[in-house]
Parts: sequence; C-alpha cells; structure tokens
Amino acid sequence: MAAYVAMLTKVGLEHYLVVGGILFALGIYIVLTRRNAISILLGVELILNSAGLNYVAFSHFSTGNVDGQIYTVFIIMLAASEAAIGLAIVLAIYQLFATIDVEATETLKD
Amino acid sequence: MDHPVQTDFLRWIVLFPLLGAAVNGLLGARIQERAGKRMVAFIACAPVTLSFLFSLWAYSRLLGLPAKERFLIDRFYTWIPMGSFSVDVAFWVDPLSAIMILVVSGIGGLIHFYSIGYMHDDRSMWRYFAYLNLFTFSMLLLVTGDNLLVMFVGWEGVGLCSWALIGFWYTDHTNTRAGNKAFIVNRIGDFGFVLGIFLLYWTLSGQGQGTLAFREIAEHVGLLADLELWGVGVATLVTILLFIGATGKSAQIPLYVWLPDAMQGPTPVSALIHAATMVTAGVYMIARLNGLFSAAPATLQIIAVVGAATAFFAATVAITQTDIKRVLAYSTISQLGYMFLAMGVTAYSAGVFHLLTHAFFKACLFLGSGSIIHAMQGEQDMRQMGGLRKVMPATFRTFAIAVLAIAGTPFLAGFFSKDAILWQAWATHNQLLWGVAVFVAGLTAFYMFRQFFMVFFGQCRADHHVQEHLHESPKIMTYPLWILAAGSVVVGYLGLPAFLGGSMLDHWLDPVIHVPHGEHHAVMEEVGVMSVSIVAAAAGVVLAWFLYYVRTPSRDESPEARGFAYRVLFNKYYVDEVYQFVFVGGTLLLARVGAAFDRYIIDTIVDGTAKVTTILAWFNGLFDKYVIDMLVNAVANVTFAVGNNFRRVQTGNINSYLYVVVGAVVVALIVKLRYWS
Amino acid sequence: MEISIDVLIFYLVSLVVVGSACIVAFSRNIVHSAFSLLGTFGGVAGLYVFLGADFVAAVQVLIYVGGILVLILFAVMLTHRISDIDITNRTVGRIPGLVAVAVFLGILVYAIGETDWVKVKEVAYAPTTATIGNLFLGDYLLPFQIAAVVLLVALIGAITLSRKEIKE
Amino acid sequence: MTEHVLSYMVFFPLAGMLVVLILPSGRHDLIRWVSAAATVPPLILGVWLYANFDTTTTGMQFVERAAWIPAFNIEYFIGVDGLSVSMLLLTALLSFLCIFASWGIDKGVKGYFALFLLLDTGMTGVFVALDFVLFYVFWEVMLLPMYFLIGIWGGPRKEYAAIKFFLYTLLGSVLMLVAILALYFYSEPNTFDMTKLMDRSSLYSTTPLAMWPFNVWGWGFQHVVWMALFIGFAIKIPAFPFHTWLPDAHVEAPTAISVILAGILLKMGTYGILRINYPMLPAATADLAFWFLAALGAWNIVYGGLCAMAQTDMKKLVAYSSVSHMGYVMLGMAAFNTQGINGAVLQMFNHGTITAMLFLLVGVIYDRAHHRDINGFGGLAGIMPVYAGFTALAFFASMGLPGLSGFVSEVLVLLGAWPKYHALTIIAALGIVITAGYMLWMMQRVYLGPPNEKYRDLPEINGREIFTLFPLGVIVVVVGVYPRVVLDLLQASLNNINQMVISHLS
Amino acid sequence: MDLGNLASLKLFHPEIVLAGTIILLTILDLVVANKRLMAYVGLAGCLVALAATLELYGTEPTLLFHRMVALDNFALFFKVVTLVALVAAIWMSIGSGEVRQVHLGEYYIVLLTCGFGMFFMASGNNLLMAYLGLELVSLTSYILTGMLPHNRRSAEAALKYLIYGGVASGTMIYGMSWVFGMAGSLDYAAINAAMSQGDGNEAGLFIAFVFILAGFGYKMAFAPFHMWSPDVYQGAPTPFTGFLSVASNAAGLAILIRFFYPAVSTLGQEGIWTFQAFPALQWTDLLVAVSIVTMTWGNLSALNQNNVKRLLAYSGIAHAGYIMMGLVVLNNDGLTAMLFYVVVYLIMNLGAFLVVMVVANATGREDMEAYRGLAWRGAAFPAVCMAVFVFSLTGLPPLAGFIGKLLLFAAIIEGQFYVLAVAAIINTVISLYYYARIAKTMFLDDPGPDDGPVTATASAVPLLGALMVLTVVLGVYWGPLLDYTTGSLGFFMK
Repeated sequence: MAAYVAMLTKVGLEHYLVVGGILFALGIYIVLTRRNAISILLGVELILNSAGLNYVAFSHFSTGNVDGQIYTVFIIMLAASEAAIGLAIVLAIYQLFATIDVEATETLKD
Repeated sequence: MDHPVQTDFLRWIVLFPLLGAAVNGLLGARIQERAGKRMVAFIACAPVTLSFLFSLWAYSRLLGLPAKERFLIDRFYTWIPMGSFSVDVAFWVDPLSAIMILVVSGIGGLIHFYSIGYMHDDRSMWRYFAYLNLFTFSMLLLVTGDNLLVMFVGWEGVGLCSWALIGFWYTDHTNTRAGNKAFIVNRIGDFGFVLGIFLLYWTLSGQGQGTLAFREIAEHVGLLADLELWGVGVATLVTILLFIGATGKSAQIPLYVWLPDAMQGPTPVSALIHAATMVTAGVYMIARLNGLFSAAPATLQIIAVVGAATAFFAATVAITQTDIKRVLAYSTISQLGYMFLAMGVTAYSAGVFHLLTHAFFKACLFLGSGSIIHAMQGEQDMRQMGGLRKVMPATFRTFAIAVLAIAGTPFLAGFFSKDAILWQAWATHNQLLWGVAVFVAGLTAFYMFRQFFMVFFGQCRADHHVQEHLHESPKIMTYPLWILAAGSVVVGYLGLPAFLGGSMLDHWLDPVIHVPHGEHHAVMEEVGVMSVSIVAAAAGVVLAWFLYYVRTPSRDESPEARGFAYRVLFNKYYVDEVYQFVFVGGTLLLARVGAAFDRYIIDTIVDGTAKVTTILAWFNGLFDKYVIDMLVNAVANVTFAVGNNFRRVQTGNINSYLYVVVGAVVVALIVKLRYWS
Repeated sequence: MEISIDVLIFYLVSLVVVGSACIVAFSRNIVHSAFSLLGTFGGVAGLYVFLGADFVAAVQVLIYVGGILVLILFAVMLTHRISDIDITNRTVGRIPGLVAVAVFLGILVYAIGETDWVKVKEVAYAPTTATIGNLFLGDYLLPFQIAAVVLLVALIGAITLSRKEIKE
Repeated sequence: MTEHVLSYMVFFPLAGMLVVLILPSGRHDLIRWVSAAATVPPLILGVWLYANFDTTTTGMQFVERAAWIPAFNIEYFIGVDGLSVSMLLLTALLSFLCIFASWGIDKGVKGYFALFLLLDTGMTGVFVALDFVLFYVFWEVMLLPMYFLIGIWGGPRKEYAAIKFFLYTLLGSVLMLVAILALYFYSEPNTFDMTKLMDRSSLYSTTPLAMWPFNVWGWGFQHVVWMALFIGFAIKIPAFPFHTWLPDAHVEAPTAISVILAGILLKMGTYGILRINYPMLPAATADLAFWFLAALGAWNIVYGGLCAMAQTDMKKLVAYSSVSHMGYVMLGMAAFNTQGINGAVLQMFNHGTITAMLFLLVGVIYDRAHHRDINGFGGLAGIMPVYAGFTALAFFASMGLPGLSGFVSEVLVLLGAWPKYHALTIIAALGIVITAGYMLWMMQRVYLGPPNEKYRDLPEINGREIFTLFPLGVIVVVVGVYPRVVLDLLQASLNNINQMVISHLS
Repeated sequence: MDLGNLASLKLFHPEIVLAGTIILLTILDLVVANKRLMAYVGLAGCLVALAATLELYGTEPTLLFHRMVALDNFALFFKVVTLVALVAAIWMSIGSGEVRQVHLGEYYIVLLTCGFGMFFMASGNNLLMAYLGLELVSLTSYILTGMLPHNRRSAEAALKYLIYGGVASGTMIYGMSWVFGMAGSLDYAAINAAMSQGDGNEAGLFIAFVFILAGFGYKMAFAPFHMWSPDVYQGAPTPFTGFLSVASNAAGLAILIRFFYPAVSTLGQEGIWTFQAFPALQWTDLLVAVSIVTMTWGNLSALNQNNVKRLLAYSGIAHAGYIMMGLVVLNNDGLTAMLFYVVVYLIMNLGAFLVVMVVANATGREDMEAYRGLAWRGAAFPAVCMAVFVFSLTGLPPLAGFIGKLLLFAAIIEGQFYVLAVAAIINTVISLYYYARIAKTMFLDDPGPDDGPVTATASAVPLLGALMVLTVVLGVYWGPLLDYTTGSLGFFMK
C-alpha cells in the first residue's frame, strides 16, 4: 500500500509517460471512430503531442540534456506543416464533395 | 554344330518378297499406270518364285548334310545389343523351317499366280500385291527367325498384313471392322506372347544363360526345371503365355473369333493367310519350341484340351453355315484344333504333318471357292448355288479331291495326317480326346460334303442374270488348283503310319523334334483305331448325302425355321455377341470412365484449386468489405438495420484502414506478451 | 502522506490535459472538440514547464495554440455551415473503439511500469533557450536546415492544394 | 568453331530471332525463310556432333565453361553426354521441320517466328545446360513463348489452354527452383555445377525428417527434394494426375506447336529425372521409384490409352496417346537395368518422332477440313492415298509394330521392367492391346470406310507437308530396323547413370 | 570519422545540388512562363546530383554534420536508386497527360523535395533525422497525390494518405520516444551500445519496435500497414504513382534496414546479424508472419482487380512481402537480396507504370478493358514491354525479376525458413494468374469495337525500351549488379 501511495505522491517519469499514453490512446480512439476529417486530424495532433510529451519527459528524467526537447520542437514544427497541408486537402475535399465526412468520400475502393 | 556355317543366301529368301513389297508399295500406283497390271504382277510374283527357288537350294543344302548337322544360319546383323540382352537379326534353316519355307514360298507362290487372275479387275492391284509380298516376307521371317524376337517381328508382321488384306476393300466398314477385330484379338494374344518372352529370357538370364535364340533355349531348357513363380512352374507359365499368343494367331478358343470375320478379305488371301500359312504360325511356334513345351506337361494338357475343344466347337458351327467361305473358315479353325491336339499329346511331328497336308487341301478348297465366287460374281451364299459341276469342271474336280482329302478318305493326304494325330492321341492314353476327335472327323466329313453337294449338285438356284454369266475360271487360276489338288493327294505319303512303312517326315524332323519314344503298340490296334475314324467319316458323308443330295436344299432356307440347337449353332453359340458386350463394351466403358474422370474429377480438382484461391480472394475482399465495417458499424450502431449496413458497403474507409493497423498491433502485442514471454 | 503542492498542480494540469482530450474525443460538436484542444495543448505546455523545458513550452503555446488551433478553427468554419454544426462530428463504433483502445492503453501502461527506463541521478532545472539556440546552429544545424525545406514545401503544397483553378 | 559447337547450336536460333525482329513485319516470306535458315545450322551441327561423339566414355563432351556470376559460383557450363545428344538431335530436327509446318501461319507472322526461335533456343539450352541456374533459366525460357504461341495462334479455347499450361508448368518450375536451391545449400562448398552435385550425391541425407508427414513416410531431406523435383518434371511428362493440361494445350495449339510440345517438351520431364533425380538423389530414387515412376508409369500407359479410346477429337486422341507412351519411359527408367533405361530413352526419342508425325498428319487434315472430329471423316485413304500411307506408317509405329521404331523401345522397356515389377509389366503390356484398339479404331473411322462425299475433293498432301513428314518417316523405319543408330549413343552414358542408383537399391 | 558542419559540406554535394535545384526551380517558377522548362531543369539537376553521388564512391565512410547523417555505401546506393527513380519519374511526367493539368512548377519542386527527403531516410543516423526524412517524404507525397485539380479521386487519395501517414508516423515517433527513453540517446551508435547492455526491457522494446515498424511499414506498404496504397496509387497522377511505388518502397526499406540492422543489431561472423540484448524477442517469427500475410494479402487482393493501377498497387504490396523475406534471415545474404530486388523492382515496376501511362494517355482509362488486344492496336511495342515487365514481376527467367526472387529464395532456404518458402511459392503461382491476365488481355483478347488505336507517347518509347532491355539483360547478366549490391552493404556506425 505504501508503495502505491509513494507512487502517487512522488511525481516521476512514469507519471508523465502515463499521461502521454492516455493522450496517445485517445488520439487513436479519435482516428478510429471519428468520421469528420478535421476531427481525425485533431486525433493526429493528440498523438503527436503525446510523443512530444514523452520526449520532453525523457529529456528531463533520463538524459539530462536537451536532445529530447529539440526533438519535440521538430515534432511541433512538423505537426504545423502537416496541419497546414491537411487542412488544405480538407478544403479541397470540401470543394469537391461538399462534405468532409470520410464516409462520404469513398470513391476509391475495391 | 556349335559354330554353324554362315550361309549368306538365306537372307534373300526373306528379303526378296520385301523388295517386291517395297517396289510395289512405294511405286506400284505409278507402275500400274505406266506399265500395266502385268508389270505389277510380275514384280510381285518374281520375288516369291525366287524365294521358292532359294528355299529349294537351302533344302538341297540341308539334304547334303548329315542328319544331325542339318542346320544353316545367316547372321545378318546385331539388332539390339543391350548388355546381356543381345538379339541378332539372323535367319536359320533346319528341317522344320525348311518345310515351312517351302510351304510358304511354294503355296504362297501358287496363290500369287492365282491372284493375277482373281484380282484382275481390281484397280488397286498394286496395293494387293504389295501386301501379299509383305505378308510373304513376314511369314518367312517368322519361320526363319533364329530367335523369339525376330519371330515376333514376323508374327506381328503377318498380323499387320492380315489386317491390311482383310480390310483390303476398305470402303466397306464390314471389312475394316473385320480387319480391326483380327488385329486386336491377335494383339491380345501377343500380350501373352511378349510376357512369355520376357519371363523366359529373365528366367534363363537368372540362370546365367539369358538368350532368346531357339537353339540355345532348347539347349538350356533343363535350367527351367524346378523354378517357380507365383507357385507355378516357370516352364508352365512361359509356355502358357506363349500358348496365349498361339491361340490368337491360330484362332483357338477363346481367341478364334476373328477368323470367320477375316473371310471378308479377297479369297486368295483367305487361302494363303487364313488357311495355309499364317494361322499355322502358332503350331509352328510350339513345334519350334517343342523342347520347352515338353518340359511343361500341364501346359500340354491344356493345349490338347483346347485343341480338341476348338476342333469340336468349330466343326459344330460349320455344319450350319451357309456362306461358302465361312464353312471353310470354321473348318480351318477345327483343323487347327487338330494340330493343337497333336501338339498337346506331344505328337509334334504329326501336327506339323497335318499342317502340311492341311495347307494343300485347304488352300485348294479356298482357291476353289474363290473360283466359284469369281464365277458367281461375288455371291458367297451356298443356298444360291448348286449344279456348278457342269459349268466349272476343273474347279469341281479339284474341289472334289480336296473335299475327299479333308474328309479323311483313305489314302489321301488328310487321311494320313489326321490319322497320325488320332493314333497319337489314342496311344498317349487320351481316349476321351480321341473320342472327341473321331466325332469331329465325322462332322468334318459331314459339313464338307454338305458344302460339296450344295454347291455342285442339284439345280442352280442363282439369279437368272448370274446363271447366264457362269463360266470356268482362267487357266492362271485353275493350274494352281490342280497343283494343290495333286499335293492333297501326294503329300500324305510323306507320313505313312508305321505299319505301312513309317513316316519319312518323322525321320526328317527327328533332329529338331525330340519325342520321347512311346511304348510299342500292336499293328492291329493301330489299324483298329484307324477303322473307327474311317467309319465315322463315312457316316458323315452318308448323312450329308441324305440331307443335301437326296433332299435338295431350298433357296430360302432360313435358320429361323429350324430348331433351337440349329439357331445356336448358326449364330456361333452367340460368342461374338458376348465378346462384343463384355470385352469391347467393357473396354469402351472403361475408356469413357477414364476420360470422364479426367474431365470431371481431375479438372474439377484443378479448377477447384483455382476456385478456392478465388474464394480466398473473395473472402479477403469480404474481410475488407464486411468484417471491418461490421466492427465499425454493425457492432457499434445496433440501431442500424443490418441490411442497411450491407447496402452501405463502406470500403475505402480510412477509419477501417486504421482499425486494421491498430488491431494488428494490439494482436501482435498481446501475442507477444501473453505467449512468447 | 503529504502531498506537495507541485504534485497537486501536476495532477491538476494532467487532469486538464486528459479531460480536455476526452472532450476532443467524445464531444458531439466539432467546435467543442476544437476548442477543447486548447486545453490539451495548454496543459501539455504546462507539463513542459514542469519538466524544465521552457523553450518548448513557449513553442507549444505559440505554434499549437497560436497557429495550428487557429488554422483548425478556420477550417471548421470554412467547411461547415453554422446551422448544421451540431451534427457533423459523427462518431461511429464507440464500443469496439473503446475496447480496442482500452486494451491498447492497458498494454502501454503495463509496459511503462515494467520497463527499466534510463534515469539520471540529478534532475536539473535550468533555462534551455540558449542551449537549444546554440545547438540549432551547431550540432543540429542540418535538421534545422531541413526543417526550413519542410516548411517551404509545406507552404507551397498548402497553397497549391487549396488553389484549384483549372489550367488551360 | 568446334569447341563452341554447343553454344552455336543454342544461340543460333536466338540470333535468328533478333534478325526476324528487325525485319519489316509485312515481308512474310522473308521472315519464314530467315527463320528456316536459323534452324539449319543447329541441325548441321547436330549431325556433326553425332558423328564426332565418342560413344565409349561416360563423361561430358564438348564442354564449355565460363564464369557467369562468380559470387554464387554460377557458370556458363554446357556439355553433352549420350542422353543429351539424342535429345539435342531430336530438338534440332523437329525445330527445323516445324518451321515448315508453320508455313501456313499468316496472323502475326513476325511474332510467331520470333517466339518460335526463342523457344528453340530454350529447348536446346535445357538439353546442354550443366549448371543448375543455367538449366533453370533455359527451362523457363521455354515457358513464355509457349504461352503466347498457344495463346495467340491457338484454337477456340486457346486462352484457357494457354493459362492452364502456364499455371501447371510454373507450379512445377517453382518447386524445382526450391529443390535446386536446397541442393545448392547442402553442397559443400556451395555449387550449382550439376556434375559436381552428382559426385556428391552421398552427402544428401536420407535420415527421416521429424516433420510431419515426412516422419510417417520415413522421408529424409533427399526424398523431399526428390519429390519437389519430381512434381516439376511430372507435370512436364505429364504423369497422372498432372496430365490434364496436355490434352487442352494440344487441342488448342497450332500444329507445329503441338509437335514441339509433344516431341520435345514432354521429354524434358523425363530428361530432368534422368539428368537430375537419378544421379544427384540416387537413394531417394531407389526408394521412391516403385510408386512414383514404375506404378505411375504403368498407370499412365493404361489410363492414357483408355482415355485416348474415348476421344472424338484427333488431336486429343494423339495427346492422350502421348500420356500413354510417356508411361513407358517412366516404367523403363524405373527398372534400373540396361534394357529398361536404354529403352526408356529410346522411347523418348521414338515418341518424339512418331508423335511429331501424328500431329503433323492431323495438322494436314485440319488445314484442309478445318475440323478434327474423328467421326466427321471417312474413307480418306481413297481420297488422299499418299497421306493415308504416311498416316499408316505413323500409326503402326505408334502401336509398336515390329520393324518400326516404337517396337524396339517398348520391348526394351517391358523387358527391362519385367524382372523388377512383374505385375506392373503385365499391366503395362495391356497397353499393347489398348494402343492397337484406339489407333485402329481411329484409322477405321477416319481413313477407311465409304468416302465422305463432303471431302471428296480434298487435295492430296503437298510437297511441303511431305517434306516435313518424310525425314521422320525415314527415322522411324531406320531406328526400327537398326536401332543401334541411337542405342549406341546412349548406352555408355545411361549405364553410368543407372550405376549410380543401383548401389542404393535395397 | 565524425565531421563538423563545415567539413561535411564537401561530402554533401548531391544534397546540395538537389537543394539548389529545388531553390532554382522555385525561382524559375516565378519568372518563366514555359513550365516545361522546369522539367528539363529538374532532370538536369537530378543527373548532376547523380554524378555527384557516383563521385562520392570510394570515399571513406563518414558521419557528417555532427553524426546526423552517415555517408556510406548503403546510403549512396539508395541515393542512386532515388535519383534514378526521380529521373525516370520526371521523364514520365513530361509525356503524361495527367501531369499536364497540374501546376507544373510546384509539381516538380515538390517531386524533387520528395527525393531529397529520401536521401535522409537512407542516410539518417539518428532518430531525429529518420523522422525528419520520413516526414519530408510523407508531406511531399500527400501534396503530389492531391495535386490533380478538380479531381475527386486525387483529393480523396491525398486525404486518406495524409490521415494514414499522420497516424503511422505519430505511432512511430511514439515508439521512438520509448527507445530514446530506454537508450538515453537519439544517436544510433549510442542506442546500439545501450542495447548491448540493457536487459529485461523486452516488453517495452517490443512495443516500441512494433510502433516503429508501423511507421516504416507504412512507407514500404507491407501488411497490415498497406491499406492506404491501393487508394493512393489509383488516385495519384500515374508518373508519381510509379515513383511512389518504387522509391517510397525503397526508402522505407532503407530506413528500416538502417534502424534494425546497424542501430540495434551487431554484425557477427560471416555476415550474420544478431539482435542486441534480447535474443528471446521472437523478432523473426513476427517478420515471417508479416511477410507471409503481406504477400498473401497483396496477391489475393490483386486477383480480382480490374483497375490496372490498383492491381499494380496490390502487386506492390505482394512484392513488399517478398522483399521482407530477406529481412527474416538476419544476414548479409538476405540484405543483398533485398537491395538487389529493390533495383530490379524499380526497373520493372516503373516500366509497368509507364505502359499504364501510355494507355491512359491514349484512352483516358486504367481499367483492364482498355488493354484488350493492345498488341493489335498499334501498340505492339508497349504491349511486348508490358509483358516483359509483368512476367519479370512474376519471377520468370530469364528476366530480372527471377534473379531477384532467386536470391531471396536462396536466402530463406539457406536460413531454413521452409514455411516461408512454401508460402512464397504458392504466392508466386497465385501472382502469375493476374499477371498473366494482363498479358492475356493484351495479346490473346481481340480488341473491342470501341477500342481505338493506341500510340505510345514519343518520350515514353526510349525509356520503355531502356527499361525493358535492362529487365532482360539483368536477367541474364546480373553479376555486376550483385557485386554492386553486395558492396552496398557497408554501414558506418561508430
């Protein structure tokens, strides 16, 4: 019991990892269940954030240098690029299909 | 003896007819067109005549040698050298084959000449003579071959020629069917024959003496003693297999069925192939291998029984037939039965003797019937004939001599030879077989005289039109008849019974036939036995005289009007029908089953494999189409109607793609953590 | 059983992060989802601060909150009529999704607990901006340059994709 | 010149193909003559080879070797022994004749002859290759031209036939590839050199594998590899139950391609078994020969014969007769004695010539009447006597009539098989009867009987057709009368191969 | 040897040339009216870069830019492959009717950037560079896929690609973060060192590796990460599809090999690699399963395809499965075989897509019916080439595809993966069916009444001829290429 209490009272690496894990899982949940293209992109952002959080946490607890932080910076940068391109595509889809529901845009299939 | 003298000219006995066949076969059509039928006939007859002359030469050479060394050989070349198995193309002439080559080339030559007249109007004369020459070649090869394999070449070759000549007028399917029947039934016999060859070779080879040469086989027969295969003596097995071949070639039960049908061929062919020479090949083969057969008493017993049974069976059928050639055909089968009976009772010499005499009188009968058919413009039904003795005197006389000979009239050829067989059967204590044979002798006399009376006596029952054109045949046809008729009288004196001075033939054949000398019998016993057969024959003649001379046969005599027994005999015991149904039908059924198996089972399996793959692919698509979306939609939105989900097939859905990824990763992780750790 | 204030704050911030992420995931309204993302991003930025990553936190706020989020909101507005905003954030297959993700998360947490992570003895808190800046022009120069290419091409791409007039 | 004679034989047709490819596609006659010219040198060289071949040694002759892919020890390694020479001669001759049999092709002439020449190279290559990779390459080189030759120039169901052929043979060759690689990795040092692999045959383990179901059968590595190779070859032979591609392929293929298919391609299966399975996997050969060679061979003979009897399409009948006749080859080679194995290879050679004749003959009539229904003819012998003469020769040779080539080989095979397999030989000998049955029956229906009025005016076989048939007819007769022209070539090599297996017979 | 930033530049010519070309194109796009010029400039840039790359052969293996990227034969090999694919893709684009509709300037800029990204996928020597390279390639691929204006298929494909790619790369960096946490460094060499000491982290490592595999696998398109590829292949402009099918695949393989071999394994005797620290990981079993599932899934799905591009996508998946076979055996022979196959696959698959493009140019269609009797509709040469390509894809000698398969088979049989071998055999036979169907349609079917003549685009013919000749020549004389791929296994780590 004491061990569990200690686990809860002292914030360590694992706590951050668990938060990251939850974010990751929620992101996965979103991409699995959402039908709205923008919502799915939100899920992707959650996944990227979870990874970023992991890197910073490791950077802080495991390496003691800023390598992980720099990685996170790049993640953020790439997330931004991806969002820009993704949203441009979404707009194009909306122009062509008048909806962004991915179930409505299924012309490519077997 | 061990190093026989090479005699080069023997090969020419065999090769001359082949040359003739080649020339006529390849160029005949052109020759006939340019130089006429005479040229064709000359090209065909000259080689046979040469063969006959060379045969005489060989014969005279044999005469010049001491009895024990009467043996000439011509090694041509090594045919199949295959390790221990080495077969030469080699020809040999010894007393036995000397008789055969003389018969084949002599009677064959006569029939060649006869054919010039008989086939004069046929536009494919060249083809006919090519076949006939080829036949002569094959037959000579058969009898002069120094080993079993070369003999087998001839054996098959005569079968081929027989096929070609039976179906000579190929535009009629009856003829071609008869040809095929002959060939295929012979092949069934050959099936046994080759197996016999293999078994013989390998058994001897197992004893260190692998060979197929006759002389060496005779030398090493002793090695086969006590060897067994499948619980049967090897010698017995080999001889039975070889005998199966003989039943095919020589038309014995159960493979005789082809011979009556073979009468579809031109009549000279029937005379040459289906009476005088080819059908006796089986007899010759057994005589040739007499040492081997003597070592297998069980087989001999079978041969004797089969021979007697065939003789009886064919004779009974012959008494009802109305076709002039079919009567002769069944008669041939019956006479061949006698020869096999002789073989079976180890009277090899008597068998060969009967072979010789039979060749003369049966050839004469066939050629005579050919002459008649020729005159009757192709008509073969005896019910349409009658009274021909006035129109065709030469044919009538020769035919009469031959009939008398075959019926066993004392002091003609058939009498002596048949009697030799009967006596041997009696002397070897086969009284039952002897009884059958005697009865058959009576039947023979009956059906031959029935034919004789129906054809030559009484009123002519033919059409008016045919009657007007009745004529005697040309001399080229009647001369051979006379020669053969003379032979039917004379050759009998080659084999006089012991009490009349003994058999020259026995003496001649002594070096090659080793008959264990039987016990001595009283002269009176022999005379008594002989008298019984004379009585039987006489009875047959009288019966025929009563039924077919006194009571003239009617033109429309039909078997339906007669009793059951008559119908059975007329329809040859329905054997053909049974064979047709069981064997031909059975084989075709098997063939269809096989083909159907191919088409339906194997191909279905193959196609099925393809189908399974397609189904898998389809299932794969299904997995895409349904399973994933079922997870997404049907399972989740329970409110949605199932049908609606099916209609809204949502492939191409990005969520489902991602489901696959996540699902796979989760499964991999679970498997890893749960099972692999 | 004392709980220090920073631990409490950590839990509080984490709660914000996870809670708003849950809204993102489960909300039926796309605008709600988008705005809740603000909470997540901000909360993560807060966690970065806790982890002594001041520069990253700033970048997170600037780019995510200031850039990406605004972009997303724009997109939401551009692709929806205001009237049907409520019904466009469809979610399908919640139960299998939740099951899959729960199993997934379980495995992750289990593995996080099992794994022997590298740990430094002393956890340091120091300003990182200068260090990071130096590294960008030193050891990390190449990635930094590539990032420039990425941004350039993203720019070109985004423009190309949204500019869809027919040529010729 | 002489040291590269085999290479010339292999690649001359390929050079011809390249020439054909650059010719203008409209010049049909030019293309035909160039193609014909490209097949002449191999034939001449083949005869030269035959004349200069040393029949007394067992080793490979006219060997050429050059490094090809040194990294894997793959070489351009070719050479011949007696077995190969006989097949090589057959290939050169039939290729040459088939060019003339293809004269009537008028659709896509250029493509046809180009593919044909490519096929020729592939076939020739298979019979000379002594490096496994080279062998496999040539083996597969045949596949594609065949697919197109059947598929484009074939009959009504050409696609089905082509794809069936293709799938079957590809399945076989992939298995073969796996077996080749397995042999490569088990050899020490690793080599694709077939002659070396033969020398090391004792290395391949026969210890039963633990893997189900091999443990039940007691199969070792050697058996498994043997089986993989065997299936590949059995498809080509074709052995029951892998034979169903053959009737379809034959029926649909153009005449010349049927000839090649039956005359040469089928031989590759048995050639492969003799060249690879026997010397390299002798222990497995000894263990498995009864069921997979002898029993299957006997079954092939009877089954193929019966199937042939039920056919109404001439080509299908001939195709099934091939199934039957190739059974003799399998039975003979399983006898493991001089007679059997030599008979088997002689039968390969004879079947090549006889069946080629049969297909050419069917082609002649098909060109004139445009159908092949056996029941749709009648009395052709009177209408086309010369043609009927050739047919009779081919039929009787096929039936194994003494004096013609088929007889010698069949007798040797059966003779050889007898001491080892009594019962199977008896079954196989039934083939004598069955063959006569279907051949004569077909002869009767097509050539004899009353002439069919419809075909009263069919022209007699022409000079070109006679030209294709005549050499084959001569060979059939010569080999029948004097089989040593082929047998002398074979004996030393085949006895050597045989010897390798015999020591493993239990 | 590690080099600093400035010192690295002189060993960085290919990248510099390529980057320069990109910038030049950006400027040209603004000032030049004739956009066709862009293609030739791009082509020239690629050729110069190729020359620069070849010039680097023989240089001592080096780590550049403070250990960010490696310069070794392995990297050079993939750079050459990428540049060749780029050249071919640009050449194809010049003749493509589809590409004519897009903004040509941007098209070539993004295409070249895509290739630029692949350079770093092949040479990246730490987790950050791997991620950057992969993302650069991904982003440019999304753009190129969605570039066709007013084209629903194109936009939809781009969206799917983007979402799929985003999730996959997100998953990958999440996994990488765990590796970072376990090794304490982003650098491959450091990771390798850490791995050789650590133990007991099997679960965590396995999860991380599986996640990373998701990212790499999505680039290579192997199951179960392949599902984007048919849709994207079908939607994207054909020249880019061709490029994607070969170069993206190759780059995915490159990044995968560099991570799983030099970074986390050690090279032992006789070219046999061993996984560090966790021998009990059952890694090979997973790879065997993935390989079998991939090839089977790809082939089965291809069977019933009627769209040739889509069919080639599935065939590409199947080929990814074949290539994976080389990974299973964990030795240099397997690696060589994979590299060899990459080259061969590049040649034959590009050729196949080129024919697809020729047909699409003439008919506007990509379905199987458009190929009916192609050989008899004036397009005998493309038809013959296509036949060569598809039979090479099947793996028939004497075509290059056979040699590729031979080497792969050789590797797995040597490694005694018999189950895998059998699966591969069955798959080869299955694949023959649909490949042969293409050949059948082109040669054996008669053209339909509406099928007009097809004329090959002038620019396509020489490329087509070159690819076909290469396919045949490499099937017969492949020694040099094998030597080259064997030589390309030089990794520089320390």
